[in-house]
Amino acid sequence: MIDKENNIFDTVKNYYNDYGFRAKDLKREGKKFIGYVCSFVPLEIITASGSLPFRVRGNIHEPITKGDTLLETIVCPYYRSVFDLSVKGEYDFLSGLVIPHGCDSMVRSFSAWSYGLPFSYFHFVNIPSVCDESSFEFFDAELDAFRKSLGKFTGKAITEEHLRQAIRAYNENRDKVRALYELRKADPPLISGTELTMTLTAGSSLPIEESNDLFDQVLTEVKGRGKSPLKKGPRIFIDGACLDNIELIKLVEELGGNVVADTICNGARDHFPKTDVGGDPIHALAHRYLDKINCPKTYRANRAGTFEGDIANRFGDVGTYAREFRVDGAILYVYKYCDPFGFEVPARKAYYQSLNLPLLHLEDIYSAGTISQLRTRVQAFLEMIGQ
Amino acid sequence: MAEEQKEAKPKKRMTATKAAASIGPMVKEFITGTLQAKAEGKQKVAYTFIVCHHEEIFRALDVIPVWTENFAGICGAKRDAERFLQRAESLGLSRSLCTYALCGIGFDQWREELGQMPPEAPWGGQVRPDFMISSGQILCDPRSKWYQASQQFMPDVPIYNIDLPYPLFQENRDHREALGYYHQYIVKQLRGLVAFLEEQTKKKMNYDRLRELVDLSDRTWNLIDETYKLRRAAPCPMGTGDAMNTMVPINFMMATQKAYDFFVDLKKELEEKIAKGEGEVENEKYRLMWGGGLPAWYALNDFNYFNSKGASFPVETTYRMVAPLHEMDIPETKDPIEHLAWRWLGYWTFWYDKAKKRPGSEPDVERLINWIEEYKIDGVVMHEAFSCRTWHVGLIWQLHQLAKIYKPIPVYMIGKDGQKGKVYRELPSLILESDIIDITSYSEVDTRNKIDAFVETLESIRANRAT
Amino acid sequence: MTSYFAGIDIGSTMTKAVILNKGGIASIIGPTGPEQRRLANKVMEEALKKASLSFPQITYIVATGYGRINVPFSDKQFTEITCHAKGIVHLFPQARTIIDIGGQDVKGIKIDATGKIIDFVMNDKCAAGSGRFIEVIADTLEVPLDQVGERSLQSKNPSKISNICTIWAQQEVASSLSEGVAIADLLAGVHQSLADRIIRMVNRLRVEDSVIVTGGGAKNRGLIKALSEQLGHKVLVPEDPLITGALGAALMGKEIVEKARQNNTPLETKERILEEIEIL
Amino acid sequence: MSFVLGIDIGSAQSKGVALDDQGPLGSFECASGGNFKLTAEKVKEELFSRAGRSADNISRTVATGYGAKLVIFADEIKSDIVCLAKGISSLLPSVRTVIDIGDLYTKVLRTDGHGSVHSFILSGKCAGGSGRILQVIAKVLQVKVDEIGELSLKSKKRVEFNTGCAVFAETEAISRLSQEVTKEDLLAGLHRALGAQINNLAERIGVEQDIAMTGGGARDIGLVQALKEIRGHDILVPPIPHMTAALGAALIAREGLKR
Ligand SMILES: Nc1ncnc2c1ncn2[C@@H]1O[C@H](COP(=O)(O)OP(=O)(O)O)[C@@H](O)[C@H]1O
Ligand SMILES: Nc1ncnc2c1ncn2[C@@H]1O[C@H](COP(=O)(O)OP(=O)(O)O)[C@@H](O)[C@H]1O
Ligand code: SF4
Ligand code: SF4
Ligand code: SF4
Repeated sequence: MIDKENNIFDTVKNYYNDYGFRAKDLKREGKKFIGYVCSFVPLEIITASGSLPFRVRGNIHEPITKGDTLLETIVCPYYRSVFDLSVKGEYDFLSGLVIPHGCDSMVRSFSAWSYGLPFSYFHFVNIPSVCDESSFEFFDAELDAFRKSLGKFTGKAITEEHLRQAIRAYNENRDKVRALYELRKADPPLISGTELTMTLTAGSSLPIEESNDLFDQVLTEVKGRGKSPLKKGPRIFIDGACLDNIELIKLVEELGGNVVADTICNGARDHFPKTDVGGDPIHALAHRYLDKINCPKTYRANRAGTFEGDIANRFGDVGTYAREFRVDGAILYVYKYCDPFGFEVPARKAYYQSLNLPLLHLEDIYSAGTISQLRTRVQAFLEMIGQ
Repeated sequence: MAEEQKEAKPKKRMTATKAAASIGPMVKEFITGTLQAKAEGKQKVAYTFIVCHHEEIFRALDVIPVWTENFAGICGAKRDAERFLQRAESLGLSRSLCTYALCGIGFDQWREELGQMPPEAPWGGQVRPDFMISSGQILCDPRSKWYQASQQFMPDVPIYNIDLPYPLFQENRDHREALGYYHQYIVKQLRGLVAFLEEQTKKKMNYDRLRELVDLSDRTWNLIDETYKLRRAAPCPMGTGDAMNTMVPINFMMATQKAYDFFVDLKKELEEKIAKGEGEVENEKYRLMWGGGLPAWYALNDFNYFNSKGASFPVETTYRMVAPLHEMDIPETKDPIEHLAWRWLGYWTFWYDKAKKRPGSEPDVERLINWIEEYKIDGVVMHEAFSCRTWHVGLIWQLHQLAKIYKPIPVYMIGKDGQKGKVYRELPSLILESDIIDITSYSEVDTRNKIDAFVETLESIRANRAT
Repeated sequence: MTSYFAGIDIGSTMTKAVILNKGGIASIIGPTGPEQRRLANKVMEEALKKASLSFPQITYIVATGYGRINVPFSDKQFTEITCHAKGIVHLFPQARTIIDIGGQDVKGIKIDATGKIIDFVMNDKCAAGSGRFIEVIADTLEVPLDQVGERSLQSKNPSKISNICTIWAQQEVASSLSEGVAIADLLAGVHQSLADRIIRMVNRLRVEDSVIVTGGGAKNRGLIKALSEQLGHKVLVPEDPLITGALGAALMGKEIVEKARQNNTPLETKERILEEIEIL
Repeated sequence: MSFVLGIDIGSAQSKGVALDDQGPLGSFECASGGNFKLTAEKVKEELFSRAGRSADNISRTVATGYGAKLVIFADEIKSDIVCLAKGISSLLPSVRTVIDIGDLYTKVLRTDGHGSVHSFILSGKCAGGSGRILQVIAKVLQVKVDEIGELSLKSKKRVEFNTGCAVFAETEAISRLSQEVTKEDLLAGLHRALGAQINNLAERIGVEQDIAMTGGGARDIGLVQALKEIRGHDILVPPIPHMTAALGAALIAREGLKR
């Protein structure tokens, strides 16, 4: 397990590079892992079922080959990579897979997943696109159906008590992530963006207790640091979707920028919102996942009646983080073919302008092959901020 | 990466049926109609999307729907979408996103900037709406993001976003278990829509009128189904090329007497043609199915090219947005809203039970298989439009499944007489790649080469079978 | 002591060097090849010769361009975007939009009233949207690169190039040529096609006057014509568009030195030795 | 005695095959150049003068390939897909999947061994995944295109190479060379990347054994080897792989004669 003698970041790196090795070990011990994509799958329910959630991820260094035989190339490149790795057998240790309605790429490929992969359990969680009262009723029912279906699969009914326990464990995890982010407020930040994203990614391959343990150790290690691993430089914010590899962040930091905050799916978007305790746990989960996760997928009506007011409501989290983490510039990183984020680019651009925050918009595919193209853009952007 | 540039204006397409030929003027009429209504200001005009199956609600409240996908399609068919697409691109929207939406947003931005219609706007242009009804359903992300993006340029125009989900097909899950809460949700969403429209129009919903309209479109659904089934005849009297016209009443005119009458006429026309043995193609050699994908609107002439090679298209999965109501088990209800919600769910889950019975199948595949048999299909043609995931992701997989079911696995079909028969079939397929309205993605030479090769393939299979 | 600043721009096609002192400019241009490191040495040597200076006299050296990391003796590297902007603003203080057309990259840069970059765009890696497109076609038509612009201006009836892919377009042009289409018409068509691609890209910046086109592509009058026609803006071109990146690099160096002197901070520079490098 | 002619006007190479009742009479190939009409004449003339026959006696000509429409003397034009299937079934009847690497296009087709096609796919309008890139790189390395196969097999340490744009492959190669990568390793990297791209295309219609490679690209043993490694089993290559479509065209011409 975690080797205390070593620097904890070696362990993190291991988990990151050999993603899933711990899950394979645990599987040998008889544990069941349920894979998932996107931030919308309630992990608490999976954990409460006695199985362990595992975030399946892509690999930008691996060319997409087999996946293309079953899935069109007009799908989100990140998602294609995840699919490709899966059909290549990378995640064969999983017992099941849960896919939510995060975007069209997910919905439309559900059949290809469920027929193309050897898992014995598949489940699709529908997520409302609007957030009114009836949406919550619906989502409660949908989550309840998920709970029942998973319970049937594991052969053990999921009780409210199980759910409460899981909610506690995940809230704890989110507190720790918050604490890690706090360490980025120093200038230069005490923890680099690369380290942080690697840690969070590692965490998403572990059972929640182990993830909590790992984050604790990272916290201790970093707090004990005399000095930052980074030099002072422009403080960069990453705004975007499913960014589960460190290459972009690493690139920014190599070129002298410091990544200090984000909205990415395996960053703040997913890890900041907590679940309310007390009350009906399913309802609390429905509330957390539908309302508290700020994803472009969910439509929130323009109550202000003006464009400026609307973007302030929709993207307010960006402004808050930008102030909190004293950001100098932002990178809006969107994948080609990503509809939910793609349509927001003009509005987000306008929002950054209203904050007076320089913005670099990158449209990318999920491949190591584009790094050299990104390099020039990122370097020029950092030079632009530094003018 | 490669792209092709704008081409000359398309030649007018020859249709096989009179009915299809009458569509052009009809569309023009209702586009100019929306402009006129706006000018008169008596009726409210609303941006909205097709395939939401609740136009009865608009019509009952005298709201005029402006189908934004339709307008984008017209720009595409006139080969005049590029300038609007470029405008959208210059706002920061990627070309990889739904080009209907890009065209619409580009147009809206331009119109709002000018305070009047952009120069030489197709058919007078798209009217500024009083409000917009988008639909965040399980169907298409762009439809819940598009109007939000347009609102940047007209923030005073309110949006009502309505969720219309349906349970996704899952092999080992009985969708019926979920129908209850889906239905409840949809009903509440539709009631929300009614409330929103009442507020906007300052009118009260007349539920008797609504019920009549729902009844009218129910009858139209059945009539369309009957009419389209006539295309099973050999030679096939009307092909997909024409159906890309006759989709207009199905998608833009439901709940009107005009749509109903249109299909009465079309049905008569088809019956006459069948009686005379007239086909879409003079000498029908191959029967193809348009097995998926929205058409390339600027290249509808490709259907005629297929025709010129003796290939007809008796059936298409695209835009056949109705299913026979009597084959669905829709619970009886007096409440038209409840009925709409059931009809919605019935439509989307129509193939679920059948699909469950065939190993390896899935609703979309099941529909292909059934229609291949019913319409005696020799080959499947699909179009992968790069910018729309909704209708174009999953096609390759469907063909894979189809190939599996049709080749190594014998297919058991229940014949008319109730006898089980074993069929082996090999079914060639062709995937065309371009876009719905972005002509830069299209190459006529390339497409026609592919069509040639495909028809030669059909020919060689037939020759082989003969020996 | 007089200060001299050098800028060196290793582009995908051309390598350029500029030496600067009190407004005086010495510049030199050579082709880029596999031996980038040696080339950097060579153009530097020649630029020094031209400026009648010895290497140690150079106060600061900045490298830019696609091969900027292959300049062993540079004190600092900046991207072409920063350097082109710097160079152009120096020459045209009124510049608001810059279009740099290089062999591999085309960039659009937006400048504010104070001369600062506020936004930029770059093309994706497809030769169809770059200067290379013209080179390939010129090669096929056997027209020297420095004549393509003039020749295309003679066209009255530009032909439509329907293929975008450079390779396919090359084939198309070859076929059209054999069918007797005039070279001028083909060239004009190719320029329109490239201009179209470039404009689609820079439109994202909301083009504003004054528009400056620079880089090797700016030497091509046919392309400039197509650009300004399609853009609907008047377009200005620097006298020597190839060297604006290198000039900007030298200016960046000058700024760095001045700032260091002001703040009394030490300057980090490399040893001024032109190494002998052997490659292949 | 009657002869038939199959003629394949590719964007790079033009090829012709003549058959008489007994079998092959001869073949000829030359660069296509810009003028396909003239080239087609030339192929015909040369082919027959070398075989010592008169071209006047041709009973039927079938043309195929990129420039097929410009073969004015052809009796029939057929797509290269069908010609390839026909050709391969006479050469290697066990083949079920043909991967043809031409100059501008890569084509993959599934056949039944009797010349019938089941399905096919063509690479897109970006020449990035076609045979042209081989020429481009050969030029940069200053070797003949015929040599790159052998060279690539000598590689000890394959580099990562990004295909992508066929034109910029040149720049990429140049910068690799300046990083002191050897020709051999560079070619091996190129072949691997191109092979993977081609394999992807093939997988989109499904691959069934046996597999054959044809077209100019199949003359490149480095590329063939790369594809073998990627697929993990053998790949057949007919003796003159780029003649396959022309042969198929000739066979189709002969069938047309019988009818
Ligand atoms: N004399 C000329 N006339 C026309 N075009 C030219 C001329 N010289 C260079 N070019 C164009 O400029 C491009 C190279 O520009 P350059 O700015 O040097 O690029 P890079 O910085 O990538 O080396 C060539 O691709 C060519 O299209
Ligand atoms: N010996 C060889 N090794 C590698 N590639 C070759 C060889 N000979 C030809 N080629 C490649 O094959 C292509 C031509 O193939 P061919 O099938 O004749 O194409 P087309 O029919 O489209 O002209 C050229 O692009 C060339 O790069
Ligand atoms: S990046 Fe966008 S398209 Fe891709 S999976 Fe996430 S939401 Fe979907
Ligand atoms: S279904 Fe496709 S074409 Fe229609 S709006 Fe959605 S993405 Fe666009
Ligand atoms: S389309 Fe042509 S020019 Fe563009 S990337 Fe592909 S090969 Fe290169």
